[in-house]
Parts: sequence; structure tokens; C-alpha cells
Amino acid sequence: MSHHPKGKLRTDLNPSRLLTFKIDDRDVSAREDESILEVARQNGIAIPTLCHLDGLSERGACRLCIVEVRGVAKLLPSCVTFPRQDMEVITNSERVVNYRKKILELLFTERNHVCSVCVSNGHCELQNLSVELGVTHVRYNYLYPEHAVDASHSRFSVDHNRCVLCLRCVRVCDEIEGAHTWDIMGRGITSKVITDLNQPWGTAETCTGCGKCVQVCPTGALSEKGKSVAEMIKRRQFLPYLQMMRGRQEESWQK
Amino acid sequence: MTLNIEDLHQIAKIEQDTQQGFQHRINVCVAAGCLSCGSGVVKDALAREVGKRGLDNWCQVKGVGCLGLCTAGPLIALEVGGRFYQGVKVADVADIVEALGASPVDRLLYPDDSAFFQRQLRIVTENCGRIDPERIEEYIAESGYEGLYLALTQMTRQEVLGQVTESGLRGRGGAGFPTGLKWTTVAKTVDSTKFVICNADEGDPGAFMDRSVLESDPHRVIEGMAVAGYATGASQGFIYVRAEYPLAVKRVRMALSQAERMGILGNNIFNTNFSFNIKVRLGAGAFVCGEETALIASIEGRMGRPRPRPPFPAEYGLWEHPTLINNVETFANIPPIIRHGGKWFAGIGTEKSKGTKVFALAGKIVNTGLIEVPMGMPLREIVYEIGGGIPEGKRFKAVQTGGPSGGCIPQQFLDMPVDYDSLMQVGSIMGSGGMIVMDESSCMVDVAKFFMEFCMSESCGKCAPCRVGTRQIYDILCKITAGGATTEDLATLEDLCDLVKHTSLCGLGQSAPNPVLTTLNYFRDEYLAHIHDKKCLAGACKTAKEVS
Amino acid sequence: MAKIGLATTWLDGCSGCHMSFLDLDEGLIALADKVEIVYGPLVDYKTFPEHADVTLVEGAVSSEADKKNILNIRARSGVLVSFGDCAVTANVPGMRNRYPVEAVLQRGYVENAEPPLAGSGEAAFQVVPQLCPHARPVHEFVHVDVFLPGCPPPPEAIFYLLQELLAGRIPDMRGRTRFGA
Amino acid sequence: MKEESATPERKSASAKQPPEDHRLRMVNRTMQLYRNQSHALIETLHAVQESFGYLEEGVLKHVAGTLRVPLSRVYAVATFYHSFTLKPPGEHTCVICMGTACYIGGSGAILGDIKEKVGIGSGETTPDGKVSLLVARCLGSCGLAPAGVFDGEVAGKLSPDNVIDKIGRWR
Repeated sequence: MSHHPKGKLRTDLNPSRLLTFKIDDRDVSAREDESILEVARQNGIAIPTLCHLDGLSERGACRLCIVEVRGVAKLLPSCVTFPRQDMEVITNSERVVNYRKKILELLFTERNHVCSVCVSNGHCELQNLSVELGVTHVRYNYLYPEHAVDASHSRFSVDHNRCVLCLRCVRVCDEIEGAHTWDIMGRGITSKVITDLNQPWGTAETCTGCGKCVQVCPTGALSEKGKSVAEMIKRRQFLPYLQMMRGRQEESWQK
Repeated sequence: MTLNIEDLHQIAKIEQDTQQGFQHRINVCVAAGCLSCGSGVVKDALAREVGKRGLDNWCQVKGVGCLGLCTAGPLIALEVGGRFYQGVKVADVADIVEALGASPVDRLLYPDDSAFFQRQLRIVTENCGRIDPERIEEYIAESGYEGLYLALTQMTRQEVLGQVTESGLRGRGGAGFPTGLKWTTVAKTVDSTKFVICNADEGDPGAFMDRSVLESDPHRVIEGMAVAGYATGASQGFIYVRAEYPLAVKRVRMALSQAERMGILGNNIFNTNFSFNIKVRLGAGAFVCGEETALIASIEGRMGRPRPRPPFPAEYGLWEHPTLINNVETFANIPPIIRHGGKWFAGIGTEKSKGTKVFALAGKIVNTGLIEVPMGMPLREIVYEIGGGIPEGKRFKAVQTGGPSGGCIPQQFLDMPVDYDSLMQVGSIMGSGGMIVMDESSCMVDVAKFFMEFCMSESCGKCAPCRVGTRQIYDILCKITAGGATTEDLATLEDLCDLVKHTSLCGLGQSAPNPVLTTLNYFRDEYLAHIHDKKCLAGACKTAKEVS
Repeated sequence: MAKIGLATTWLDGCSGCHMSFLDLDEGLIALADKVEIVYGPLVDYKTFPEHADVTLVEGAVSSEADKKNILNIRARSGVLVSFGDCAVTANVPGMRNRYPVEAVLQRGYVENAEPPLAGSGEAAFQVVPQLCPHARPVHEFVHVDVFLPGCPPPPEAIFYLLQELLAGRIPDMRGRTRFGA
Repeated sequence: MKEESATPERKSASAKQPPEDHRLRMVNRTMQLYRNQSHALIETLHAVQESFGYLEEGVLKHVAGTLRVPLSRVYAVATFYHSFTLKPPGEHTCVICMGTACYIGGSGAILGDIKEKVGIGSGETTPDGKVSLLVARCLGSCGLAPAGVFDGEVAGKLSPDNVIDKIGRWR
């Protein structure tokens, strides 16, 4: 049984049908309901991701996992694109790699990511992606938005300066914990993750204090209190297991 | 209550007889445009004047939908004689009534030979400005619901699909997807629950076609939706309409209850086993909800954030059921297609763009308003003949079509036929039909900035390229208009446009750079003047010189 | 073979990157044969030379003086290296960018002054270099040839960078250092 | 049914016990119409906005509870859509259209004048609580550009002077 949820997006795909296609000129086989990303990873082909996390529903939003498919003009997010027989997927063309770098650079400009003083320095997915994609500097202007730190919760804190709006916290809280304390307010560049009615986290009555959001956060936006620079190491091995055990995707609020 | 064709004809007959009973009929435009110039009071005053003179049985005064020429409002039409009075005030009322049957009131007369009314071909708007949108009987008198009757009683679903496909009708909401194909896809799905959604979330700034159609002839859209429901196997429809259009909302709701009362909506329509209901859902001010999947999310009560497609709504839509989404104008084309046949429709327009298109003409143009022309009409004819050219003797600079997803078309393409493919070729799109004319006093960089500000604040924020990229592009455009940019900034601008266009999740992001790209393409000198000479060629960006 | 002229300088930084440079330890000896330090805080030259083959710039561009300096440095440098996170991303100096300059000065020189400053602090503000509204990365002002992120960049990365430059290659720093390293 | 007293204290107290508030009747009716299904959220928020003038926090909690929608989702929806406001509006509302035609026609200058002479920007209310200014994306009255809405009445062919004049009459 697969640990990777499809969300509700593709129940039309038949898990018992097998097909073969090509990733980067390699022949691979897959079930019809396995995303290109899953198949690539099973075959040791690395595709960078940020909003994707095994055990949570897919959003297809960070656009880092885009790939080219021969004969298709558009670039497709591999996390929510499903293979077809004889499809030819290219994961590492120069075009795609350059776009990924630029998207990552945009993410760095969006908030105030000061790695050197961050609790997650050295254990951060955004930081790791910059190494993986070879981003040594950012070509766009930093936006320097004003964002606060909310340390009202007794055990955790949220630093919006480090948030990349991947919404893993929103999804894990909804899909796994079942509390839906987190959501995202506003829209566009002014979007922000919130707890309950945009109130201090510590006062959010629906929060169970389970800390799953903290563990799935890719950056230092969510952290345990008392951690100093570079001390926040996330552990999220529990996630695919809980996802399988609880399997409440069907009732998800988050789509 | 269920109707049959005799009943329909009976209603139509009674209505026509009543109309014929009047020697004179005065139609007062009561669409939002004229209403805001006071056409409501003019209409009341006219009715009072007619009553005062005891002419109630001789002259009818009625409120009608959009007459099209919004710039000349309040506008009234004399149906006998075919004259138009423009800019009518309450003080003119006595003269107008006095002049009935005699020579018209010259000072109010709109020139008879005006191309504005002559050159148009009205299909979608055939009833606009002629019938009272608040009375179903008047719609029926104009062959209304006959198409639905034909479809339900004399055509199989396949035949309806065939006619729509044969008509060559393409979606009027923006991308121009073949309507027949979309319908067929939904019809082919096996789900027992399917939905039909009318997208009336007309969000393009500068477009008001859909609003006008809903305000002027709401039943036409309802009929189109019901036909779609029959053809695709759906029994529930939704009209998703902007809350910013209160009058359209009111008239649609009124029309729905009238149709329900007559049994044209509901169970066993026209004594067939087809049942169809329509509900209204209000948009709440989010342009992105024009995107299909976002619109669906909004009807489901969530934030209007698009999701990646496929799966497409045709297979996987509202509450996971197959869903057909067309816009107002598309549905409004359906009743005449059913009545006259797909072949008739396919005979109008160009090879790949069939039928007519309604445009909202606005900006620096003499005749602002709503027009409907056959596809393929040259841009020049629209701007200079129907539109009356540029006011104040200024020079034409560009036409912006397609709203924030479209582009600016410069002078050299004025003789281009207006259809889906030609517009695409010059980097713009048909969009929903907004057409904003700009003259020499409009700065194209400023225009690009305006649209980018729009896209930036309408971006839903889901995907990173659109969320951050539009902001970055906007910042650079601000820098350019303020005279503080360098050539490197211009390169970054182009690089960002390319990124946002190719990596964004939905159509909003993918097309957001279009206004910048087309202006860069056709008006690069204006960008360069801001950058090198710190000068705005149009004189619109006043701060350019001061900042260095 | 003639030695190459190496200049190092700092703008708005903490000198930590220079400390990391000193941490090259015996590497410094290896470099000494091939490199002449023509300018920098580690040596006693007062003005930037007419030409430096390689210049390492530490720190963000924060003040009007920094702006002037970096243009001058760029004009006189062969290969310009953005040396460390402050130069590459504005890093810690950039953390003030969310606040108006006046508020930053007030906080730094009046509210947090020890012992407490008499008066409004105007006098103190006079001697502080005139700050720009934002501290910004070097490459937003001048062309940068090589980016060496890190807070500070590890000595190995600095050594590799210089080795490559000495060999006449523009180094690829990917995988050798990162933001915040 | 209990008679409602309209003192301000009473109103704010009743917001804490929502079912008591007469303004809630329309809200509750809307929710009942949709059998309290969660997808009625947006329609319900429209109803709240209409009867309260804005989305009051206590009412949002009531709506969340009745429709069984998470609090954070209610807030998310309320802030995603521009039609909703979380702040009480002024006594009078002036909406200026910033659609393309209106922008080309000079609505930017009108906003500039309002900012300068009345001192409020988009989404702001004068300190005396008299006038709120809103910016609309497109009123669909492009033929009348620049257009605006003054206390629900659409007005076209605006100029900075006649807008300032209209606002002036409210104060």
C-alpha cells in the first residue's frame, strides 16, 4: 500500500493499471496513480520540492518540481502530474533548472530569511535547496516586508519572517491532527498563515499543542521554544505512518 | 405548471398584441450605465407625462436593457421610427411626448446615420434595449425559450451537442475553447450528478458585457444554461455573479423566479423528464475566481484558489462531479443556435472564430458603450466607425484587449481582423471583450504598471512565481516610471515576465506578464525614454524628470 | 611569475569573514608566495590602490560612504568577490531594513546607550555614517564576479576560491558554502 | 419575541450571545436556507456584512460554529475576498472605480485629491467616522468613466472637484 496520498484530486486514476514511460531517457514503470515525482524518487532521480511532503496532500504550488514533458508546451508540476504510457519526462533541462533557481530566489526575496541567525540554520530545506540548485546569490531585489514573531504559545513560536507559505502546517493540522487551527489569510503577496481568528497562537483555543506543524515546517518559521541559532532540528518520520493510520483525506478542509 | 409549445405561443401572442396595441413605444434604457445618469427618474417622468395626457393606451413607456451607447445616457429609443434621444433630462419629457407622431425633438436626436447602430450585428444582444428585462413574457414574445422547447422535445442530447459543435462557437470568457467540445466532454462522463455553471464573475477592469446581458436579457442566459443542462445531463445550475453588480443580481433572481413559476425551470420541464434548477451564488471580489477551479472553490465556500489542472472541471468539478463552466455570453449564444441551427451560426464570422462578439468599448473613444460585431471585423472599423474615433482630435496610440491577461495592440495592426487567432498572434487575447482605447496622452509603461498592480493584488498567493513575481515586476515598473531604472532593470523585467508566464500555476499568473510583454514589444521606446532620458513621452509620469 | 594583487575590504560587516580568512592558517603561507595584499584591514595601506587584481568585499552597502566606496572599488578591481553573507544578501545589517533609519538610530544610540545618553541623541547621529534607507547587497550596486556566501564562509571555501582565481579560473562555489554557513 | 433595546451597550453585549441580536436573524436565515452546510460560508458572510456593515468577530465565531467551519478557515475566507471588511465602515461610503477605463479617464487623480483634501486612502475612514473610502476594481460602468458609488448611488463622469464636493456635503 502506498503511503503517498493522492488527496482527492485523482481518484479517477486506476492503481492497478501499470504503464511504462521515460524519465530523463531512462525507462521506468509505474502505476497509473503514481505521480511523476513519486516514480522519479523511486528510481533515484532527484527533483527538488518544497511544498510537497510525504504524508500530506499535494498542492502543486511551489513550482520547484516542474518538469518538461516532450510534446507538451507547458511545464508541469511533477507532484500532481501523472504519467501516461510512453510519456517522455525531462527533469533536468537547462530551462527547467534555471526556472527553479529563479523561483527559489523569489522565495528568498519574499520574506526576511537571515540564515545566519535562524534557529534552523543548517537544517533548513530552503537553505538546502539553495545548495542543491546552486543559488549563490539572489538576483532580484529583497522586499524586506514587516513581519512579526509570535511567541505567545507556551512551547512553540512562529516567525513569519521565515515563512515560505508552503502550507504544510495548515495541511498537517487539518489532515493529520484534525484541528485545523492553521489557515492562510489574505491573498497574494500579503498572504500570511494564521491560527484561529488571526490571534496570538497561545490564545488559539483549537490548538492541541501537538507540535506537528512545527515538525513539518521546512524552515525556521515554526520552532520549539528554547532553541538557539541552528539548534532546531525537525523530526517528521511519524507523518506517513499517521497519514496511513488516520486516512482522513476524504474529509479534508484543505484543498 | 408545465407548459407546452402552444402555451408559449399563446403567451407570445398576447404579449405581441399588447405591444402592437400601442401607437408609440418609448424604451428607456435602465441598465446600470444609464440608471446612474438618472434614466430611472426620466422613465418615471415619461410615464407620468403620458398618464397626465391620458395617452396610456396610445403610448407605452417601458424600461429596457442596455441600448449600448452608454456615453450618451440617459438614452431612450422610439420604437416606431427607430429614433434615439440622447442625454435626456426630466425637463425634456414634455417635449418628447408632445413630439410623438410629429417631427422629433431635434436637440435630443442622436444622428440617424451613425455607424454606431448601423454597423453592429446583434445576436447576443438582440433583445437588449428592446424588451423589459423584468418581464418573462417579453422574452417569450421574442421567441424566448423556444430553443429550449425545441431541444427538449424534438432533439436528442446528441443532436444538441451536434448543433453546438457545428456552430463553431468558442468560449467567450477568454481562452476561446470550443464550446461543443467542452459540452461533449461533460456529456460523456458517466456520473449521475453533473453541474452547469455560468461564470458571471466578470472581473476584467474595463469589461461590462456580461453585466449588460444579465441586466438586459437575463432569460437568454437561463435558457442557454438549461439547454446545456439537457445536453450534458446536468440537473443543477449555478450562476456565479459578482456582488458588485447588484442590478444584474436582482434581475437574474427575478428572472429565475419567473421561470420557475412558469415551470420553465424545475421538474419535468415542458412535460419531459428533464429537470433543471438554477441557483445564484455571489462572488465576493476576487478576480481570480474567473478561473474555473477557483470559481468552483468559491461556490464550495472556500477561498478562490485555483488548483492544478488536469483533472479538468469537465471531469472533476464542483463537489468532484463533472461540471460545465461557460461564461454569460457563451450561454447567451445558445438559444439562437438551437433555434436557427449550428450551420446558420457558423455562417457568421471568420473561419476559426464564428458568430459575433460583444465588446465593451471604453477609454479615449467618442462612443463608449457596448457593441456587438461579427468576428473578423477590422479593428479600425470598430475604433473609427462604430467607436467614432478618438475625441479631442488626439492621436490613436493603442487598443488594450483582454484586460489584465491581454495586451496592447498598436496602430500598425489597426487593419487586423478581430478574432481569436489574430489577437493571439499580436500577443493579446480576445478575453471577455473589454476594449480600452488609448491615445497619445496615455503612457504605455504606466498602463503596464496599472495592469501589473491589478494582477499583483489579485494574485491568490498560492504559487510562488505569481505571488512574488508579480510584485517584483510591479516594483521594477514603478522604478521605471519614476525615472530611477537602469538597463539592467529592463533585462530583469523581461526575465521575470518570462518566469511568471511559464511557471505560474493558473491562467492569471501565466498571462499576467502579457500587458508588459506587448508594451515592451510595441512601445519599447517609451520604456527606454523613461530609463535613459528620465522622460515620459506621453507626459503622464510627471515625476520622471525630478527623480534621478 | 608576478604575484597577483589582492585587496580585501569591509563595508557594513562584522569582520567575521576576515577572521575566517585568517583561519586559512598554513594556507596563508602557501598563498604568500603568489599573492601580494595590496589593500585591506590586515595591512597598513591607507588608500585603495589604482588596481587590484582580486578584491574581496565583506559587508553590505549601508551608508552613503559605502556607496561611494564600492563604485570606486569596482572601478579599480579586476575580479570582485562578494565575500560573505552580508555582501551577498545584506544578512544581519539588512535586518534593520524593516524599520525607518531614524528608529534604528534611536534604538541603537539612545534607547540602548550605556550609560544613558543625554539629550536627543542628535549629536551621536552626526558622527555615525549617513545611513541609506536600506542595507543592500553589493551586487545591487556594482557588477560582482564571484559570490562567496557564508556567515562566515568557511576557510576551505576561501582557499578554494583563491586557488581557482590564481589558476585563472572563475570558481564555481556551489556545494562549498551556503547562506548562513 | 423579546423586544430589542438599541442602546450601544446592549448591542455589544448581544454580539457575545449572538442569537439574541436582531441583526443576526438575517444571518441565521441565510444559514438555515442552506441547511447549515459549510459551503454556505460565503453567502453567510455576505449576509453578515449586509446586516452588520462589517464582519464582527463574535458573529464570525457564531457562523463558524453553526456551519461547522474551522475558525481559521472563516477568517481566511473573510480576508481572501475584497468585498468583506473586518472594520466597521464610516457613516457614508464613497467608492471610486479603478477599472481600466476609469484609470485612463483619471480616477487616479481623484484618489490623489481625496487623500490630499479629505486625508483618507483606500479602505480608510475619516477620524470622525463620517466617510469611508473604498476602491473598486471595476463597477462595470466604463461608459461613464471615471465612475464611483456614493452611498449606493452610482455616479459617472466624475472629476476631482465634484467628488470632493460630494464628500464635503456629508461632513
